[in-house]
Amino acid sequence: MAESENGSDEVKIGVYICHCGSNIAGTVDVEDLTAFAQEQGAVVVARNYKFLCSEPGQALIAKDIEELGLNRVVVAACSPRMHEPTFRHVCQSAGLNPYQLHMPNIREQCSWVHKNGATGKAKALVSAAISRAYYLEPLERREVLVTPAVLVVGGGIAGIQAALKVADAGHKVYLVEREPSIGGHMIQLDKTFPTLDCSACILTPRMAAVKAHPDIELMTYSEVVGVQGFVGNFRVTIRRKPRYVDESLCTGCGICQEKCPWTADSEFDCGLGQRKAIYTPFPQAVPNVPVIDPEHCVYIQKEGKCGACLKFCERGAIDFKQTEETVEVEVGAIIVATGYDLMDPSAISRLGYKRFPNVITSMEFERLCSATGPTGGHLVVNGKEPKSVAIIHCVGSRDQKYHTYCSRVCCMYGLKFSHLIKEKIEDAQVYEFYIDMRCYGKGFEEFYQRAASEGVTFIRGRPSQVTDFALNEGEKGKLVVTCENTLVGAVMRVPVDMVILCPAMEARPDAKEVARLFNLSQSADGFLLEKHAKLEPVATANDGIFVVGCAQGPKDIPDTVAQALAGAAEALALIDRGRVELEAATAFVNEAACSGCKVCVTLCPYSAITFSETEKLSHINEALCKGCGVCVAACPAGAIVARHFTDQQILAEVEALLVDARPATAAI
Amino acid sequence: MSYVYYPGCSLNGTARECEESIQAVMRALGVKWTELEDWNCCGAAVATGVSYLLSLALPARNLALSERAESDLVTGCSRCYMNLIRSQHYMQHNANLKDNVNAVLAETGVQYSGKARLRHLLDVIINDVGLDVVAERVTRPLDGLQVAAYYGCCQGMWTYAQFDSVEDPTCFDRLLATLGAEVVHYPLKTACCGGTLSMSKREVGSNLIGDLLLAAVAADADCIITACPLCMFNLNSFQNEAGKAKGTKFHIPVLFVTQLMGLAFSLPPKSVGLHRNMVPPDPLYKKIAAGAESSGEAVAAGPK
Amino acid sequence: MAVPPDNWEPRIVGFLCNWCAYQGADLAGTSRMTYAPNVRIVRVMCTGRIDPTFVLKAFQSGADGVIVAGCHPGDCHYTEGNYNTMRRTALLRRLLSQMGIEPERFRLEWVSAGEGAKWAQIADEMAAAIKAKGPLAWWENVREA
Amino acid sequence: MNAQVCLTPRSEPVQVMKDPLGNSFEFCYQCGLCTASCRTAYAMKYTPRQVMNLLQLGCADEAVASGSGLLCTACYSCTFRCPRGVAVTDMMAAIQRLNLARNQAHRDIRRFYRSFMRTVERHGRFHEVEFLARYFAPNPVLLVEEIRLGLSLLAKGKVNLNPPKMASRKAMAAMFRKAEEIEGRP
Repeated sequence: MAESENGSDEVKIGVYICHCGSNIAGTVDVEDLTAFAQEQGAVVVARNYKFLCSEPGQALIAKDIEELGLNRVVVAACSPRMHEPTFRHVCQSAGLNPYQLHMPNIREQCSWVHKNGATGKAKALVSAAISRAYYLEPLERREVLVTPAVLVVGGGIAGIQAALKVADAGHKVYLVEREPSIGGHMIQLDKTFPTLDCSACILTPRMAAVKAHPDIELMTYSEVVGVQGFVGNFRVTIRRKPRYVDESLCTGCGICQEKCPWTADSEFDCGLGQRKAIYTPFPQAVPNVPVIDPEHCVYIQKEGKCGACLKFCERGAIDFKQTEETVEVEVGAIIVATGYDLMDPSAISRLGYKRFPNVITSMEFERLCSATGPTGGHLVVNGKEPKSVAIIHCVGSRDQKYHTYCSRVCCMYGLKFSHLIKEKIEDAQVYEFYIDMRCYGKGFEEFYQRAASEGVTFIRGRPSQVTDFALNEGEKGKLVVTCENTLVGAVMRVPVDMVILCPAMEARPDAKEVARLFNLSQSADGFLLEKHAKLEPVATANDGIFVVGCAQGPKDIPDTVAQALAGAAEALALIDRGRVELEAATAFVNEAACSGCKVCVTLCPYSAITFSETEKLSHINEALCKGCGVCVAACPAGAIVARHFTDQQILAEVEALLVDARPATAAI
Repeated sequence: MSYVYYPGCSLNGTARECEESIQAVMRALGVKWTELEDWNCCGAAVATGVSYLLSLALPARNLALSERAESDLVTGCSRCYMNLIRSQHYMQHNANLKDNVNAVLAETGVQYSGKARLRHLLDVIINDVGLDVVAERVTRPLDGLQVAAYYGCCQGMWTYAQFDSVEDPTCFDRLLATLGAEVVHYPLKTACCGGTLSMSKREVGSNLIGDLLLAAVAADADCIITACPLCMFNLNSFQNEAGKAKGTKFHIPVLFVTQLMGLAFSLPPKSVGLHRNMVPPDPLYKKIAAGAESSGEAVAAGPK
Repeated sequence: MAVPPDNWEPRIVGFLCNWCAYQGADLAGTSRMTYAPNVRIVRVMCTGRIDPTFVLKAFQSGADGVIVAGCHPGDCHYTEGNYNTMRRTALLRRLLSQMGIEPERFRLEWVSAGEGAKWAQIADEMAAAIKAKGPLAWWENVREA
Repeated sequence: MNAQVCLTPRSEPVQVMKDPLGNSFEFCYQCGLCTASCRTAYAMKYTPRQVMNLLQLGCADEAVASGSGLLCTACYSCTFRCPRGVAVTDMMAAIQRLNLARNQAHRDIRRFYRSFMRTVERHGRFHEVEFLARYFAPNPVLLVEEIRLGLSLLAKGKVNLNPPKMASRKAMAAMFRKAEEIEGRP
């Protein structure tokens, strides 16, 4: 190979091939690969080692850099998304610019996915990496200050816990919640498994703490509509919907709700109860300030008719002139805790939801059980106390027609329901229709035993239908659940008074918009994707943005809280460091070649390119550039250069990737 | 829209009343079609028990013929429809299978390409002709007639998947309501009638048929309406056996959907084959006449 | 067309964006899905970075097929880089056909970070399709045309 | 314990059970939704779920011999509802096919299938009279059971005495032969 760019110092490449135990070496012939690498031009040394990411492995590379004067390093190992930071650090510590490293991926994209032909492919990948490495250039990373504030999106248990923890560390937190009150799904629950704590009793103190915390700015009835900037320096736009109630004047006395003559179904009670057109969703709402629902408020609908709330509010807090507001805040980190939804089981019509009034969802059951619920905690359906109840697990979960995954909480809350029913109606028969009882957590198996000892009947089988067709007198006037009792191998018909469905927890319908807004990925099931399933459970592909709680996947309260606190720790680590390194792989304009056509200016999604009318040249603001390279590919003059992804580097990589191809025909 | 009509074997024999009523009603609705030339048996419920390949090739031959005719292939038999669409579906998803089927078809000089468009009779009536046109043609609304709409199983699972909900189809209800009939809540509307088990495993078949009849009686239905000739045959022919299985006696008329449409269109009962029904539908005539009378009075009283 | 030797295996170059498709390919690995080893991946930050000359260079260097894979429309990490790719691809396709490179040899695909199985399927399909076509011999196609 | 139900897991050739679309019994997690959706399962020796399990265990012979497949009406409820996408109906058909091919079913039932297919092979279409003649001839007891139904059908003009006239009926037999040649029964 020829001399390097500046012609002064010779290119010296070191190639390191990782066995990754048997993960790579079991499929790829690492000795053969090493010999192959050794033969390539400019390669000074090629070695293989059992675990390059281990301390001795790292030392091996560092030693070679120092002793052999390597100025390029190729590490053929796992995905660069895994260990690029590790080996960049090795280079840096040995005095080599970290951008002089290239990592061909011979594990995730080679040894793990191919049975035959892995060695041949690895050779191509290594050859390409060597060629690319030849043209690599040192880059300088810049540092910027981090804004010491955190945005938490979503005010359920995850958002509340994360906000409190960050604020307790003395940092500013903006907590944004779409609904009129924080509390999320957890505040709707009656009891929590397996300890049977009253959900509201353990949550409301936390909600009050959020309200009282001097470092938390709570914005309910608000939504994030825009996110700009980058890790450490996000600028977030929040839309605040009009409450028509002045938060600073309202004392939460409740007279408006008492006097309002208009009602609507209560969302909080899953439509089982009613609320007024001016309402707080539930008595312990935080903030304890009502909102006016414009769809049901006659004053708004019919321009000025009614106005009962206006008349009775002594503080004059009702303000129909309020309009939507937009506020902007600056934060260094963002914690996304947007939660989940329960699947609507009417999609599985054979289970009778919405066809029979005594088929209800688990959340509806929670509200029926709750002392603050529509029946004051009395278990009544169709005006009667049910004497027999069927609890159907896995509704829409573990079913490839709906959701392939297990929702993780239904087994346990199903058991909790059994216990609660037995507690309220002593002689009630309770049937749990399950496929597998998954009681894996602390105290879970013990709770299972307890329910069994209370006389709950367990039937292993997925019911095919809930019907009102009676085959005999005993079934008349009942709902009949049919299933195969798979342990007996016989079809069973179980007549009951009430059926509780345990619907899948699913990603919210707007999860896609949330992903787009925060520039996150979704996994195949629709939930937001974490950076690494095991080691980066709350970080995301977008630095500085963390996802916690059920927005990432179904989980119970303890797991949600653990994630929330992990998210807080991540955010705090970022903020407390105070500085963040920026991507060095940005683009710049080679002014001599720029023709001033301005194509790049309109293409840049970050408005990082400006055009100087005086010079007739484009300029790239490197603080704003994120290195996507769209302008580079579009520039008709080839005047823009993408650092670390230059044309020269990529073309060299492509050519060497096909090192084993028959020589390109000279026919043309 | 041009159609070729595939009657299927049973409509030539045991389900002759279905065929007569289909032809009469479609004529009344102004639908023109020609019979698929040289059609063959789809394999019914039997071919799968003998040869997997034949169970796909037999229906595929009819699909291939319809491709040659460049028309939508319409069938009024649910089992035929199911076999046809199953064959189409499998060949679409497995090229190797399609090659094998075509190798078999080559023996009769046709090839299946994948272009065939298969339609169910109900789909044509509801979505092509339209319920508004059906409503216009109704001259004797079936006021006061309580009917159990029996969708049947293979229809529920395959047919309705094409133009209605699989688990909770409603197209039948809508059509019958258009005729003025009152559709009762019939919880077994998509339960299987047992198919050929009524012949090959009598005690099981009778039990299944018994449940269906029991549910219709419990729902106070005057008759059961079906769109499948095999269901029609089973529910009509084995009421005695079903009664024995359930410890009761059944005598409930079971009509093919186009027979009931014929009544609402004031077509002569014979023209829609009602004289051939194993359970004579006479009680229905009285009920319809009574309904017409009372509504006639209301009309007469109206303008004054 | 030249008859390929019995052991001939197509060489396919895949240009994958860092945020979706590359992660999807990684996921296929972590999930230990097995697929044809013919696709060799070049990582770019965004498919929007892919200059048509990269694709031409790949064919010129002996590739029998090229896949470009990025985030699904609307999901681009850089907002709309993949839309640029889409537009550019339309032109590129025309250019390729003029050069006698059959359309099956170039594919544009959307693979999200969660779609490991989809990536494996695409790689398999592409390998099978190119195997069926045989080695690229564009010069022959051009002459015939 | 009855020796018949002492099963030994072994890997029998179950390739024939595999669904052509790849939705095979391996995916089954034994939830029983197929059985619960099946109207004839109550009469089967092994319910559809148990059949899937037998196939998983490599005890296909037991599933085939049980005759459970003969009770499947091919209503497809199980297949459509299966949360794992298993083509249960096709697998029930496969054990039905094997059962008939191995002559394990009652001879009347075997004759029922054979008579039907033979009639279709000869005429291209079903012909009731010929079918009934083939089906009833060897066992007149059956005929006695069905005579009442037969007569009333006849009276209502619902039995077509003339054989169907299908133009390419000769080619149908060739089709049957070709199918057998390709798949090699069963």
